[in-house]
Amino acid sequence: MSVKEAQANWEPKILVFACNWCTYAGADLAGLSRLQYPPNVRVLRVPCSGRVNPQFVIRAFQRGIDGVLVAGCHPGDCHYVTGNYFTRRRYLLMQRLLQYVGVDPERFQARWISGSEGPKFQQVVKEITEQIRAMGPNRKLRDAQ
Amino acid sequence: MSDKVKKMQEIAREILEKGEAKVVIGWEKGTHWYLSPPAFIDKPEEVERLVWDDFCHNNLSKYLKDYVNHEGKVAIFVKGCDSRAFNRLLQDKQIERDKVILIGIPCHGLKDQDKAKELGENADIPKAKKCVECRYPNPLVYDYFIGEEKALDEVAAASEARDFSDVEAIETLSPDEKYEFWNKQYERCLRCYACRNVCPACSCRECIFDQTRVGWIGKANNASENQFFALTRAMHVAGLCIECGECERVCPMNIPIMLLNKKLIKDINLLFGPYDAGVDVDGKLPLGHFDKNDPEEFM
Amino acid sequence: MKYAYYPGCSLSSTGIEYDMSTRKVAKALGVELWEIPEWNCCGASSAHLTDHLLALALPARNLAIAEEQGLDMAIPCAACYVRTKATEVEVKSSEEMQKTISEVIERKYTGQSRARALLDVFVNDVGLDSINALVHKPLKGLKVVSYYGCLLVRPPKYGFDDPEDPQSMDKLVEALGATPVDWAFKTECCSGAHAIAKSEVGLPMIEKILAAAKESGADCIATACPLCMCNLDMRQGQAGSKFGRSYNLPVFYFTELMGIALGIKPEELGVNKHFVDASGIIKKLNEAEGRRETA
Amino acid sequence: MKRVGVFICHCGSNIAGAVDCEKVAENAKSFPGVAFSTDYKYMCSEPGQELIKKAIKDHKLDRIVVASCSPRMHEPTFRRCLESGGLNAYLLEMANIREHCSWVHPDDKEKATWKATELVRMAVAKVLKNEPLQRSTIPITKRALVIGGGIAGIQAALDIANAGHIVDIVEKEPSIGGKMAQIDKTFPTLDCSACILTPKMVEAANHPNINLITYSEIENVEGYVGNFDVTIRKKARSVDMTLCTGCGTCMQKCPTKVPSEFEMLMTDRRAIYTPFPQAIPNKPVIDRKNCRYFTTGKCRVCEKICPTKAVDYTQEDELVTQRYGAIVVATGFDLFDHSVYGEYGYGKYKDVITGLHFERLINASGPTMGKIKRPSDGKVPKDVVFIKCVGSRDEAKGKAYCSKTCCMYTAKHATLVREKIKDSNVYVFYMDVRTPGKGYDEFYTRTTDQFGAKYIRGRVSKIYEKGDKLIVRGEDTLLGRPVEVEADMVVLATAMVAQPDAAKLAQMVGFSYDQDNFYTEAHPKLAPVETHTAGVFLAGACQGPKDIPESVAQASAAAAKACGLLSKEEMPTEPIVSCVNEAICAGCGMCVPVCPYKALDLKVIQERAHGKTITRKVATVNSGLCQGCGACTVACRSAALNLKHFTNEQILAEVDALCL
Repeated sequence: MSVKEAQANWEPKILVFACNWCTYAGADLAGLSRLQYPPNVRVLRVPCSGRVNPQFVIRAFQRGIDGVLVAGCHPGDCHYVTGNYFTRRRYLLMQRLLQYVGVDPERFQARWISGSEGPKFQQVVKEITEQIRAMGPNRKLRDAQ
Repeated sequence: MSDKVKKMQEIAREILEKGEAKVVIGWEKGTHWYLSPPAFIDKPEEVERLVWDDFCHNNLSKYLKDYVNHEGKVAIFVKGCDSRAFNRLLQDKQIERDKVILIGIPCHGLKDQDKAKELGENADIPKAKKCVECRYPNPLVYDYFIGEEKALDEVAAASEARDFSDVEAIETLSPDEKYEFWNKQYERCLRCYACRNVCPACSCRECIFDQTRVGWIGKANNASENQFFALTRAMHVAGLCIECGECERVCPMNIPIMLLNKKLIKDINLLFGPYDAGVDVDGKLPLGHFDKNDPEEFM
Repeated sequence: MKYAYYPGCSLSSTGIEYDMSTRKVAKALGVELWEIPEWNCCGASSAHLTDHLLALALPARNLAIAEEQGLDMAIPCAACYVRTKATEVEVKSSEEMQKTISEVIERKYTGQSRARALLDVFVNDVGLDSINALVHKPLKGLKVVSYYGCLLVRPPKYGFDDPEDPQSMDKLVEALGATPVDWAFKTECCSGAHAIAKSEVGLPMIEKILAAAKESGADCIATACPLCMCNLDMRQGQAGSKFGRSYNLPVFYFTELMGIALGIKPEELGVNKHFVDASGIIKKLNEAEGRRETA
Repeated sequence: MKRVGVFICHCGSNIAGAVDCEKVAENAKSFPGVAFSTDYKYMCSEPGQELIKKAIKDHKLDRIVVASCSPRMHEPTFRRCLESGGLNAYLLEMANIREHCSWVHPDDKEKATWKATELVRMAVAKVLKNEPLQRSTIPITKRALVIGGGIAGIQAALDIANAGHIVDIVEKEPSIGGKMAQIDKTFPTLDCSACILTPKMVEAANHPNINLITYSEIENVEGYVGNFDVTIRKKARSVDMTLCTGCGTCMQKCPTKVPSEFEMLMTDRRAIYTPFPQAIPNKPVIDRKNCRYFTTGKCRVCEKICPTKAVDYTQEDELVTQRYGAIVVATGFDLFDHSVYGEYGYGKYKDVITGLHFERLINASGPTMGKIKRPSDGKVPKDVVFIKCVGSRDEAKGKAYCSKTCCMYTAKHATLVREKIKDSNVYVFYMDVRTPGKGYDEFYTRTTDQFGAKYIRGRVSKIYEKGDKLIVRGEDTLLGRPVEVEADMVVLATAMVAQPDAAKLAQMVGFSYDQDNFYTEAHPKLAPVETHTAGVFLAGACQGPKDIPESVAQASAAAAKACGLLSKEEMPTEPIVSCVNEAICAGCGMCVPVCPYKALDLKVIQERAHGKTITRKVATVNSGLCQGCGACTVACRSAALNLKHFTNEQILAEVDALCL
């Protein structure tokens, strides 16, 4: 495959860190309701959004992910009572820090998606995929290949 | 010899003679006139090595970690920033308050070592950047105090308001410009970890950057791995950085590390309310608690 | 103590005695009032019924001038105060609004200069103790009901005092030596402009306030708003005759009562400009003082 | 060498319709560590599971990846399958290629197959780092604690006790009974509150399985489900319970009068007192803040007069620690303080009272012997105004929520006024009338139609005194005009709010509460009496405004949950918990405050370093308390904390595998 061809065939890869109790269930509901969305997202199941270490996010960018979404229960609904409040604090900072070093804001996002919000899951991943497709492959923070 | 230096030596001598502490950590004159490295004095007759001048930059509190398992007390001199560092380590339970004798010394603001080297001894050497921006020139905690209590107010009045203009300058760049700026900085990083070693907010026994077993970071010294290091280090000191600027001073490649730290400080203050690390020992850490009414941007 | 002084339109016409007494009293208390040069109308009700931005921009210009001088604004009129405060609060709460307004008025206003009610300035900045210390002629035996009107302490988020049961004017008249009388109509509506346009609505509202003041046993009413003054003083006869009653209740601006207590001549305060004759009260106060002096 | 088996399920055509399952199975063969890979029509079916078990044996597989539906669906099924195939259940990973793939990408088989392959690759990468985990069990202490001795607490205790378990009721007041004891009649039947409550109080007191611990508060709670160690502060009663016969002589002779809290301060009690005549236990306590002896050092009248010498001024607070298997929290509610409402007079008008005052006024054992007399001058009021939603549904000054019970008790009050004072007029200002519940709307209809209470839809803007009348001014929004009522008495239906110390108790026991300090149930629909903390259950109004029938129903539900727990000897624990690498842990303690379950703590360890024995602090995880959220692992900068089954290494491996 030529370089040009590789570029033409490029498909964005988006990693979703989803908490088991809300967002993962929301993604299941999207499936159950047959809500279609682009096949570019990969859901990585964690118990709680509070489990998502910012280092995982940077690692994903290093390894060539084009976009990362961290998603969990809405504030107040955390299965583990308070986990997502810590997620919120941590990623409010992380988001700003990533933008400060030049990562485009679309590349890293955080959302609250509950177990009943299948349509929201569909809509969010659709939006992110479209945004990232328009931007092209991510080169920032990336390992030299 | 200034009165302050005399007083310093006097207190140090007294402490050593009475056996209140086994060692006194202060500063002494180094190889060059613009260097005042740390001095570790354990004999009363050596107290004359101690100095206090425009170049006593080293934040001494971090050295206390080396004495945790020593018997007896350690005495150290603390400037405003050293005292915040002390509080920080106390907060992280890395040291014990009653094993340390603190000798507070209000700081008038130190001079820029690099400029000093460049301009020569007789020039008018500007203050170090961290000192221009310093808002805590006075030691926050001490057992002995050098100088007049009145000096506290005078020095405090001299401190200037917090300045984030350098951070703001970067914030206004486009994403690509920002990336280019930081990429250039971190391409140079040697990953010597001097910034980490000197940092009073870094108190881990084994840093994740040394954990090759888990493989948090690759061995390759390239911009990608270096930025993983830079961003992770910044997140790890978020809410803990006491703005002593030691990381930046010790960086052999002159990477503006404080620009990352200050960005986080700025955002913490903006998002979660005013907070200065190392001031209130019993207070909650910004990332150690939350408020149900924190800003909501993830809906 | 220095403030940018914003008299507003009423204080140069129907409420002139409010202006006269304010200036005299401020001088006596050592408060410097710097009248905002070329001040403009606060917009009153007309502006905020027309356009929200206009209503915010009008007072913003006055605030901007005060801010250039690094001064807070002292505002006697309750309506001017509320309009100006509204601007200050909105500018403070939204950077975007601050930008928009600064663009409209072509001056910079950042919310630094605060809108302050004159009553608030006297009670909380000058302080009751300092005022009390300067009282020459205590208003001994004078029973006063304090009438704050509907605007001065509302909405609650602007207020410097309790919105349902304000106390500052009561405490002030007490500091002047008078007896504050508690009543339930402190923040009742005086009917505003209804008394002019729809007297069948307005006059009963005025009448209720006057009746309650009379029933409380007060000798007079103290107020902090030129429109309230108009309704309670100028229309007292009209309201009374409509219901076949005569109240004869003098109404004072609180600044006038302060002036009298500080020993300033009533004429210099404009007390002789009232519709309901206040000379009886002045006379009684003088007599009482005469007795005290001879005793 | 690890040997992974990969099993791709077709789920009939559910997966196979959109994903080329054979190709995925084929692709998986090349992934590192994969020793066997196949596909099958229904992996969860009996033959499917047999296929897995056989492959484990034939191919010596030691880890399994099943690519099928959501793990939320069949993870337990396949874990059991692994166990019966001889593998540890936690050596399973699942790739969700149905809900997350075939069902959402039905039209692009190529891309769906690509995605399914990647999901399997992630699962393989993760499973290579899985460790076998062992479920352990914890013993269960067969004793329950009920906090709060109101109707909910009493009911819960009786139900648990009748099931054969020992129950302790801890009540902070000198008597059990709670708010229900103050109420006169109950809606919609108008039967007497005391007549239905007091027998239950007596039953609780006499029950061989129930211990009443009154005048006591919870001091500290440690431990976890099955094993809560609770420290209870028994406040000094100054009366020896074993000697006192409850004769009441002391209460007659005590010279100090104190406004009675039970009577809403409308009459006096003594400094040595029982809150009300039917109190249980019916033995007095000395209110030391007001007692003449304790304040001045002189008096001792009660001591002299007591025939059994039960009065003991030297008693001190006693702390006792007891272990419980389950806790039912039934701490009830408090009433909103209406003094924030300036328009209703900031609480300074004597004849503006609350509904609970009114209950005492109409109660035959109350301060007026059940005759409705207004507090200011004892006159019988003719015109009575009721205002509903005082503090409820008012975000500006009160609470955003509806207090649920006020519509009904106001209707009850209106009926009772009309019944007792024949020539009275009753006006009720309301926003809405909400009467869902058996017989409730019928009751309300009778109040208006039969008893002639006048309901006015609108808010009251002002109350002020005029002579001996209260002028109530408001708006009738149905007529669109102002109304003014000259009233003799105004009764405010004040909101039900959480107890002032509700948050403190929740923090102590370790469960969550909402912005109004009401306790949060684990799930609003499916777990309404559980908390997020295993072994702690909720009953009554501490969870949110409730009337008596609801509180009782919830109490029985909580009791059933507690009994379910106590009926077992031991319970299994989930092994997905955090663990500490003590060699790395610096003991900074940053993990401690982020744990919602108080599972983390610091402990001191000894070790040898440089030829000396030194001590240092390290974090420790209580695996009984840990629920496996992993928040601590992120708070730990040196990664000394790790979450089993979701380790840093596993997640990094997944990320890396995805990016290949």
